[in-house]
Amino acid sequence: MKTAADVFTIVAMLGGLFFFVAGTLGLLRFPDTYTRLHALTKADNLGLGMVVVGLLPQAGHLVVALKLIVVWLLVMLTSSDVSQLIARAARRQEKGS
Amino acid sequence: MTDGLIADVLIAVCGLVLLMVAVGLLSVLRGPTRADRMMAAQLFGTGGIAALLLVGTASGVDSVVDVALTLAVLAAFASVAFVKADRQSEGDTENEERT
Amino acid sequence: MMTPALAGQSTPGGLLLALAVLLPFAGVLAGLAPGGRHAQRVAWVTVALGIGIVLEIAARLLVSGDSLRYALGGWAPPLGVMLRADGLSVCMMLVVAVVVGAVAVYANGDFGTPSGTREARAPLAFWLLLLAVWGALNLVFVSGDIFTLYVALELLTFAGVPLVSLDGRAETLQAALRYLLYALIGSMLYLLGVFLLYGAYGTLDIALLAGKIGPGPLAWTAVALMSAGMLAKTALFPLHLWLPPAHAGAPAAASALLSALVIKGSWFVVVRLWLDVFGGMVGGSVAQLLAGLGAMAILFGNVVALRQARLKLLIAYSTVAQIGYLFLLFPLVAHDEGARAVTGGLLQAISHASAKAAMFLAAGLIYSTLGHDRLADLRGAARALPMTLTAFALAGATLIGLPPSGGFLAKWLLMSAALASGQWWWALTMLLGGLLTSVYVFMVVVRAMEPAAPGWSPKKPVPRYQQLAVLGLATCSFLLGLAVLLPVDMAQIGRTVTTQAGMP
Amino acid sequence: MISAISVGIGILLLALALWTVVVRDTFAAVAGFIPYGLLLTLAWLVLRAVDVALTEAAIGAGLTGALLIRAASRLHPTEAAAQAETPGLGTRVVAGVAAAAVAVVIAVCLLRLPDPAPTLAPEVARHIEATGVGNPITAVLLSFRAIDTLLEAIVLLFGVVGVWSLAPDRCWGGRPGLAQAVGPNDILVYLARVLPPIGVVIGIYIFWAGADHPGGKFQGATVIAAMWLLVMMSGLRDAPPVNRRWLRVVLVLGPAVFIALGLLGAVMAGAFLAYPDGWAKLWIIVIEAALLPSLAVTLVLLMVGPPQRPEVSP
Amino acid sequence: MNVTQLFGITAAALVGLGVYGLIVNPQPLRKVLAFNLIGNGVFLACAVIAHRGAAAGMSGDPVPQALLITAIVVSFAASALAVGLMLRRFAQTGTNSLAAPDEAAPGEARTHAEAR
Repeated sequence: MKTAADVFTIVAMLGGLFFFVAGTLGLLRFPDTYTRLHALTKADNLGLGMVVVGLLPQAGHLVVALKLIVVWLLVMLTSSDVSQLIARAARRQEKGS
Repeated sequence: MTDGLIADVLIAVCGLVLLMVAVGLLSVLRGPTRADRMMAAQLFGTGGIAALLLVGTASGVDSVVDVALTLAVLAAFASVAFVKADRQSEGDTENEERT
Repeated sequence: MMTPALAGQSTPGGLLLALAVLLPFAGVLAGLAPGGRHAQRVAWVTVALGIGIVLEIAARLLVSGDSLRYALGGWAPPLGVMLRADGLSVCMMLVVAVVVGAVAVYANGDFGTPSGTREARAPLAFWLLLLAVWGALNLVFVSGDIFTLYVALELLTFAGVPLVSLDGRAETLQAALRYLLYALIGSMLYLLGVFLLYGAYGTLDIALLAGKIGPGPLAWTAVALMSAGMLAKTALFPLHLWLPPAHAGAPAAASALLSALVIKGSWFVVVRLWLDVFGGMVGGSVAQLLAGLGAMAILFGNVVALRQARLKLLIAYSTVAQIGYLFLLFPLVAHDEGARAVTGGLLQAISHASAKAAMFLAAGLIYSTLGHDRLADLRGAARALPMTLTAFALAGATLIGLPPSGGFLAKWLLMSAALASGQWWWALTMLLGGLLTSVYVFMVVVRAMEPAAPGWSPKKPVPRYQQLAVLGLATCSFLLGLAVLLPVDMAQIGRTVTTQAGMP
Repeated sequence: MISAISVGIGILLLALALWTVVVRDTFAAVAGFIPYGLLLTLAWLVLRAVDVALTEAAIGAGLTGALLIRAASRLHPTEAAAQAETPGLGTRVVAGVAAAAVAVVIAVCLLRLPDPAPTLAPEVARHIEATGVGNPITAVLLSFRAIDTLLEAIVLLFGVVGVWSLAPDRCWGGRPGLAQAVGPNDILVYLARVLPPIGVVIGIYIFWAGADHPGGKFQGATVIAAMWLLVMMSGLRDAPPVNRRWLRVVLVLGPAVFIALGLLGAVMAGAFLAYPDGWAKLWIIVIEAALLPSLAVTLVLLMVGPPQRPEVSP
Repeated sequence: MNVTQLFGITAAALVGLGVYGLIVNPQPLRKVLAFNLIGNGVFLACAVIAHRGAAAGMSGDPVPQALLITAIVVSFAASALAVGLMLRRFAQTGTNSLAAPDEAAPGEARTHAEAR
């Protein structure tokens, strides 16, 4: 039982890592602000999600597990909004220049 | 408290996530536009929280989730402050004093 | 040195120390909530009560002949925080109470809420900050814990900086910002020293630290960091750059508080550290260096003061010089005449506090009468404000060190300690400083005595009570030298033994 | 393993610190300061100072970052003039040598701290029972060294008085900060409607957890303050005018209750800031609960600055 | 090298960087930033000291940790006051330099203040 949970954690972690790597690659390789923003928000959120999922079996308490999920939902909610705000700022700066 | 092997895995993953965040930060901070730089807070809002959760869980600090919650809320706030500050310095007339 | 067992117990009347700190702060709260004219009334009640508390503390100290102590929350150090008041603390508290009282009387004229408005910015801020400065200083004097001292210093900074820019002119904002930056860096260096001491000795209590501390790189780094931080806050030469614009630009009542009192807070911390925490550890060349900076300050400050064109700047540079005297005591305490040097240094702080406050307030009255404070054109001031000019002259006599002023007694004690320990050069510096001071005090008085141009009339009538407040303060500073007639040396209460321990 | 991570955190911290010092553009410098604050949170966590990590996450990374970025934007026009004042190579070399010397001395001191380290942890453990709280840091902050906490709340209050004293005279009594006009469809408005309820719950939770677990009033109050500021930034609610009676009362409530209970302690328990036997935890919670709204309001007022718009009299 | 030594060195380096920034950056805002770096270095030093003091089943000495929380909050308030001073001065004069003395040009300053 314990091993199964641990294997699950490791697999999820590797998945999360994959997304973080992808996000960073996107940041490095994509040509403009919008696509970079896209890479960052999408991939890193998934990465965090996988990490959270992977940590769930390691959480000692149900409450801790629930809070972990809340953290993820919160980050999703805010980062989607903030990325929109940043995109608009980028567009305004383009217009301005 | 997580046992040895898993703790090591978590720490290793944390290190790699941090590395990714650091590389991303390098690219973001260089700019060229302000919008790029605003992503710095954003980047840490996700990657930083992941690293935080990993290192906290690995060392058996249950309250790390509370720190992550606080960080999630405040990182969003800081990001909004960034965008707002930028709007104001652009001299958006609608944001100026109304009196 | 007090034994740790004794040091951990409260003495009767110890609660008064907590009250002396909290009453002004409670006054800030009670003034801020209703605001407006109430702030001034609350300040008045607080000043009256506060003076009563300080007098009671002084009485208890004299009766018991030992320092007062109070363990806050009933927790003895090292876990808890101890308030302690020895002779030095109580003398400083007394002079602060007197100056705050006089400034409160004076400020009635300058910082009344104008009729027709419920609340105005500058008056509200002034009355709250007056109490804030007072509470913070009392805390500096009675804190027996080096971290609580840090908080006290920050309180003092937060109360002092807005006083500089109270009239909102751009140049005062710049001066306030500069002052703030110096003060913040100063406290940060101090804080690092606090942490190092805790890391090395595991306590923050001054008495316990004194018992544990020993020479070594950690302690030396800590004393260097803490002293450097405090020197920046006290504006000792060459870290004085922020002071003249800040003290000269503020409104007169605020200048008086800043120049007379606020800088004494960080100076007092240096005295506490060197005499009570680091005891015999520091001395010799480091003390010579500190006093050397003081001597430079005396010469530089006085010379620059001579070249000023504006009265308030002249007084501010005179503060730069007078700060120098305060640091001459350090190389002298380690000798047989150590107790005398400590009393002398304390007396210098006290007489400078009262004299400088009187001078700045007098300058404020001259300013509002003439409409300016250009030194070249002071004529008529003496005719219009005889009492004020007398006050200025008396305060000047104190700064010069003429008998029977407090300044005379202070300098006499310091000089005799210097000569007794063979360090004649400090005595020479003091004589030279007094000479230079007398030149500019004389210059101001003579110019003000010139008759006014025909047909000239005062820009603004000055109420009598303001003049009386200034004169009273100046008279206090001038007669302070009579303290020599007192049967006991109050400054040494609760600390004679400590000074002995400071000997090499 | 953990020390390998620490090396990474340390290097990244120093790299970001270097960035904020050397980069030309102030906006870019502050942009580096925010991830720097988040990274410090990680450092506190690795050093097992969870309460400090919470404080850093809330104040260091969040509020300070937002404060500085606003200032950087507004002061942008002064940038060019400041560049001209940049000191020459000579000064920079001297500064570098001085900074290096300071760093070396401090490093040597920190490496030569005595072993075993002196600590008050056993003292705290011995007496924590009497305070009724489970979190040793809360016990220190509200019982053993309660005076520091009281004075700190007063420092913040002085900060507000200081900031308010910077108002232009004609604006006295009016509202702080600039008016925020944001279109009703702006995504910011949406965020400002959704996030604050969640954030306030989190803030209160962190405050509540503080008695027995890491957390407490400062951290909770900061989260709540940030949410209020978010609502202001979105233009949903304006900042309150500084002459409002309720605002003043909330502002002084916390310290006033603290002092009042402290004095009551002097009567009932024999010392100022002492708590009567068996009542310690209740008193501590009452004090913290009174401080929470005061600190939140204080932090908001420090962030929004002095009143800048005269009140429009009805 | 263990965690406390590592962060001890980091703390010292942060203070050094802050001192350097404080001297070479003429802008007041950058000086406030540098002040924050020095502050963080000092706080990190304190956290190291707290970490070394782990005893009695606690993961660190709670006393320095409590002091740290106080100091962090105080230094935030200090930054806020500094920023307030800078912004007010900028609104009045359009400058933010510490070096140049302010010109007394009330008329001009007033119009600028009005415009803000």
